[in-house]
Amino acid sequence: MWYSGLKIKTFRTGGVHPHEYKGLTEECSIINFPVPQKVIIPLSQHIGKTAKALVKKGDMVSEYQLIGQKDGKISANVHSSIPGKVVDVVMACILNYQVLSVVIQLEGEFKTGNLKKDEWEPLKKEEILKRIESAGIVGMGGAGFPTDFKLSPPPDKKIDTLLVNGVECEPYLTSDYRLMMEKTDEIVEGIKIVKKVLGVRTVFLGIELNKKKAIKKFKDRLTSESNIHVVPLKVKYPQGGEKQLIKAILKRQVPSGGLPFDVGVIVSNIATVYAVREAVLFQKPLTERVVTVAGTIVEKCGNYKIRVGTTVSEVIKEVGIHGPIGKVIMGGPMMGINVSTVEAPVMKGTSGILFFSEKEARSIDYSFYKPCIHCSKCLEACPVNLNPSMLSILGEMEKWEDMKGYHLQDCIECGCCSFVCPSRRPIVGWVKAGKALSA
Amino acid sequence: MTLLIIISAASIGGLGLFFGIILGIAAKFFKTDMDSRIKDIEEILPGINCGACGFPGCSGYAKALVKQDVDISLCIPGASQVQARIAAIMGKETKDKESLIAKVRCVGDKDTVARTGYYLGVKSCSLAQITVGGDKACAYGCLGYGDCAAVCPFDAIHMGKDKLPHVDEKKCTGCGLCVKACPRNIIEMVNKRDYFFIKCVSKDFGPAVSKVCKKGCIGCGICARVNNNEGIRMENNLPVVDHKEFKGDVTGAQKCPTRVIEFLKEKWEEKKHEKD
Amino acid sequence: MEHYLIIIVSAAFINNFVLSRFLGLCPFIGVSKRLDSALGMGMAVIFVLTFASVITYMIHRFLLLPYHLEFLKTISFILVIATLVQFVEMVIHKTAPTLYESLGIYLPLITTNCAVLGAALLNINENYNLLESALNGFGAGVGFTVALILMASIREKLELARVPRSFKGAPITFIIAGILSLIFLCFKGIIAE
Amino acid sequence: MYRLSVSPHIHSKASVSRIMWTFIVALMPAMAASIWFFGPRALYLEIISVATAVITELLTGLLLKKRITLSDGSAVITGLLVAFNMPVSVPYYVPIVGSFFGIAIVKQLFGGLGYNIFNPALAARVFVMFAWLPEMTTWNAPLTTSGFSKLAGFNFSIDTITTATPLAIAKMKGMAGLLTEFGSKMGMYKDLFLGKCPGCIGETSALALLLGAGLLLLTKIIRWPIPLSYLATVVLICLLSGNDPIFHLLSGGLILGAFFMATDYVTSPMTPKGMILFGVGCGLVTMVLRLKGGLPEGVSFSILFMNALAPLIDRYFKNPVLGVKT
Amino acid sequence: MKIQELSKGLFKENPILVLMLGLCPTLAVSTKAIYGIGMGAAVIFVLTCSNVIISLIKDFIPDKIRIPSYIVVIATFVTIVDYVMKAYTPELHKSLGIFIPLIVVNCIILGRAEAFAAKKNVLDSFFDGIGMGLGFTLALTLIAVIREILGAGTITLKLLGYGWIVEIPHLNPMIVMILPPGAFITIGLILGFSNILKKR
Repeated sequence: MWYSGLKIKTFRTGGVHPHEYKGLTEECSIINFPVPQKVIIPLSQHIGKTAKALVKKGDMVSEYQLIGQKDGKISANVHSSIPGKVVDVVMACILNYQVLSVVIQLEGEFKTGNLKKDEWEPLKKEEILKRIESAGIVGMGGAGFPTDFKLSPPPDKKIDTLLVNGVECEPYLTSDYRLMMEKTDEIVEGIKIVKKVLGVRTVFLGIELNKKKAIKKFKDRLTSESNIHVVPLKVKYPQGGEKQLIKAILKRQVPSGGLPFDVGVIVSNIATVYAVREAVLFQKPLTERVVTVAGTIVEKCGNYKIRVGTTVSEVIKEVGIHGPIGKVIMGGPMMGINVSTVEAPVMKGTSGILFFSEKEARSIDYSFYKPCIHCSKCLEACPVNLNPSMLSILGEMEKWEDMKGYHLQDCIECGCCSFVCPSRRPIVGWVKAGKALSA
Repeated sequence: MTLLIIISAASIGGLGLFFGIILGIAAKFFKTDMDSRIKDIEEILPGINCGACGFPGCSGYAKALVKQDVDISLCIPGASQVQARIAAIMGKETKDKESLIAKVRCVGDKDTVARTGYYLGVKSCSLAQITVGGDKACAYGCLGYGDCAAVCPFDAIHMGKDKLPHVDEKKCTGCGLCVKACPRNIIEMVNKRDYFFIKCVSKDFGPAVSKVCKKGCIGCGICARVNNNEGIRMENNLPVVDHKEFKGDVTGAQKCPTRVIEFLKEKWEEKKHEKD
Repeated sequence: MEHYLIIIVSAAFINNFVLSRFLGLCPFIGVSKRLDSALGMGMAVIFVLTFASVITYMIHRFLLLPYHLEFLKTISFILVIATLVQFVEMVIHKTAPTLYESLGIYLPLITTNCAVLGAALLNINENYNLLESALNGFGAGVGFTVALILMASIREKLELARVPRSFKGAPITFIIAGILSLIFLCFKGIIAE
Repeated sequence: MYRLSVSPHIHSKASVSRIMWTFIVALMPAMAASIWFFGPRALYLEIISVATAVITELLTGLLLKKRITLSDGSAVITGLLVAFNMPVSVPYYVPIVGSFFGIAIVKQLFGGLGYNIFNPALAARVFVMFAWLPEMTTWNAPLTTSGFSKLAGFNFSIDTITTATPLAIAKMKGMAGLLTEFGSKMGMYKDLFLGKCPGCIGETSALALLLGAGLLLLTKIIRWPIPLSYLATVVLICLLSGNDPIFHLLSGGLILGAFFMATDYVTSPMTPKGMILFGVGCGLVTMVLRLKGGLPEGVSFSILFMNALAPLIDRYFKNPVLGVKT
Repeated sequence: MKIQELSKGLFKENPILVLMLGLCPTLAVSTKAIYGIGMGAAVIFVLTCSNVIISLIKDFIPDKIRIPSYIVVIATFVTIVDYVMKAYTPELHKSLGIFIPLIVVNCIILGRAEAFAAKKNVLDSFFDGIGMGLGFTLALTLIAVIREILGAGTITLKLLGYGWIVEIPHLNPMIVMILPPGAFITIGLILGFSNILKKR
């Protein structure tokens, strides 16, 4: 095999192998999603403070116009993704919590057809960071950490490595894979930009072995680059988690409660790197992203470049669904959030929209969980080596405070424990509740 | 025989004396000052360990009272009598704390507010709220899984057939555990003698409310306007009642288009009677 | 030497004070809710038992026997034990206040812990000498502690179990004790050889 | 109306009933061996025991107003294991009382499946053992090939010869006694391995038990640490004390205990380290009881004893959480 | 009024089933019905006498040394019972063994002294003692009968050659019931069921 000379790495503790379902969309090239009639743009699509609204009801906005101003250090700008009229600025239910959102009705024309391309090499580090900041880029893997903040670690932390996360370990999702296949050169350029900002020497690009074409493509492309290495990884969920990826590639252990920069590493997602390049070269704000739309009941499964704020109802209209929808999941099936309304919008961190049929949805019914039989399958599956069994039992008994003694805060909510649990216990639910209620 | 009696008495007496001396010396040697007040207070406290005071059980509160100088009015089930007795021990003055009861501020029963989906998870409001953001069309309304009823140590809250909690005012001691348990902050502690309540907490306005709930407060503000903001004023699309300023003009309440304002006539008359 | 070992093992496991002699059940049920307080209680009992065995032996040997006052043994023994317990209480209160708080009302309970008086009386019944009495007392204390710790760890786990409401607390504790006692029963044959 | 639930939204195929029914399948070879060697009465005992267990589970479930969980098969397992742990000649009320005790008191009173502290089948066995010691220690020699023809007839009566178990012989007469009983050493190993020796009906045939254990290990329903450390400890102690390790491995209920009862999820520790300690403890107590105890057999007691210690082990042997300094 | 003091010990405040006091002798001597009765009689005597004496002397005893004084009083009566039984029913005395002197530390007696006799008058204390003692005897005998039937297949009500032994036919006794495990399990189940009855 062509990659046989390489050492296939992975993280050691825990992990599961869910069925991949990537075949549904793996070969679907990225298609531009039609312009939606209406967008709902939440002003908080990131970790940290909600952006300050700059528009009010009745205002006219143009495409790429700043509508939410970054508020404080950990926060991000929000831009309009279509030109139009602000219909409302209202609290809306986004991913099951209430967020101040701007609703824009499509009106007027797209003025910004062609953006001017800059050269990035002459730009200074500060200038690059500023462009990233004003473009409102956040981590697009799901957590939504503001990228400009991530790329400027405290001076006492010495960063020596950049990890680019092309793992995409969640089943169904192929958006990063398609991006890697179709925008190889752009991503390499993006990596170089991030590398310059951080001033690191080595870059590792981690890709799982179920994306062999992408590994080969990058391998060929990067033969001339001596400092950017492609690292093939064994297929195992949750390898895309920051801490697991660092462990797999560098064998370094992020301390409990710490961040990757505590061990001299910055991890960045493929889609984020791509967005960084766009932001730096074209000064283009982050208003669209590639989203995998998949599911057995979806007629036109595929990878779509969708504008932020496009609602699920528009997506349903476009891709066509046959049969009743049982569940709509924003993100992957392991960690994605299940939405109750078709009015939920695509956000900067939405990597996939999955539609489950009624039958698929009903196969997971956590209201009929059984008692824990202490089979210790969850202990084996946990990538953090926690005791999910105890956490679930304490959660069941509503002893939220006691959960802290079992390292509740270290749980990454990857769902491996619930996935393997023969009693089908909603362990992640109790952990989430514990985190919220024990504070 | 007499000798035996004397010997027995002497030995027991001698032993007693000997051990008494040892203990006396030991008591001097290992002297610790144990505050007898802790024990006294523990006896006064109701001993149901409800935790409303924020300390681990009644003994925890007793200890904290003596050692950390905390507020003496924290024991809600014990109410003013306990407070007075603690005050007597601690040499503090009693603060007059009016007795409270829990009030559920939602009218969105199962026929009024639709569910947005079939929630497949642990039947608990807080888990439903935290994991799927609740499964009711109204983002403010009662989820109806009964966390408040489950947490009540006095059996004072019951889930009705309408899937709303109902408070038994006779049993409620105002401990406030239900307030903490409710993930949507629908339950409020109110003065036992209050007579005017807004039974909705939706901060939405107008059509946003009526779309999901026919009975909820639409934030029209008629009540406040009719009363000239005396006793009722609007805040975040919700009327706020101030019982001190309220002059007894109930027309505002009667004008409410959704009849979400509850007015307890007996209690009002009782209070008016008292004032006169 | 082996003789003395057998006394300890016998008192601790084979004729476990709690599980086969039924001595010291009140604190066994009362203090076995939490493991750390069980440990503290166990240590206190070991200490009291050993010393009480020695002192009661001496009183019996040098005071009651010479003057034919055997009928005073119950009274005098209980006096000794009461004193000793009060003494230990003072020491723990001074040196380890947190332990004292968690043991709470159970420290004075050692006085009325029949394990202590029982060990003293058994020593007399078995005609043990001074060393044997001390070892028997020590072994009994160890046995009590072992049973207490096992029970406490099981009960802590049982806190999180859905035991039927009527059986929570003492009833289920007795049933656990029954099963533990079944297990200890099988040690019976070991010394017989 | 969509369905709403917390993540993950997909699930592996694992389920409690799948585990339990696989476990029952794994017990089938041993059941077949029990009927082969001890005749239809063994089957009757098993049926009675399982029926009592299932009925007790149902009734107690109704009384305690629990969700009835018969379909998960755990009661069937308990019933089967109770029967497996009895000599073929016991009166029928023994498995009935045993199964009732195991399910009603040791399992349901502690909260039912997942909450019991002690293995119900083992506790039941020990209970009836002390209740009816003579009946529980009367052993019958297995049927010869010719005697097996009686399988067809329902009027099977206990007229086979009463003997002692290999362990009892070893205890009383030593190795020499065993050799006179079985002829040669290899013959003894062969008989013990196949199960042609007196003993509890389900424990004699190491071959059948190992077949089942292989299935459980392959399907990852049980894990290596407990059985391996258990057997290894037994072998080690045998070697140190100058006993025949193969004899001790094959005789008594060791294989049954190590693979099917010590590995019980609910009553054994959860972490690998804890499991190893648990197995070592089982092996230690087993050998102390076999070599020094008053009763010839020690597997049930040792596992039950370690069950009592499991909460302590779980408390002190936790997995090191990644990133947390200890 | 007095009836109430007498009857409460039987059921509502039964020392074993409700207050859970004095469990050690309950478990240890409940192997034969007659042992239960014998132990019960001894406890009734000690409890009643010490209750009366303590309620008589309660006003003269300084608070600090009240517990030691109570113990001395109780120990005296226990010694009397011990010697009386040794003289008249040596067989029973031998079977009950050290549990006779251990009545001293039986929580019922000290508990009643502290909780009742030290506060109430002589007559009330007397009836309380008898009531509580009877309740103790009743529960103890109940447990003993259950254990003896299941564990030995008999009911022994024979003392000093008088009385009779009932044998239950067609019962293969479970020896374990008269061994310690049987005692623990029986009392556990009885306490559980009495809790169920209490709730009703």
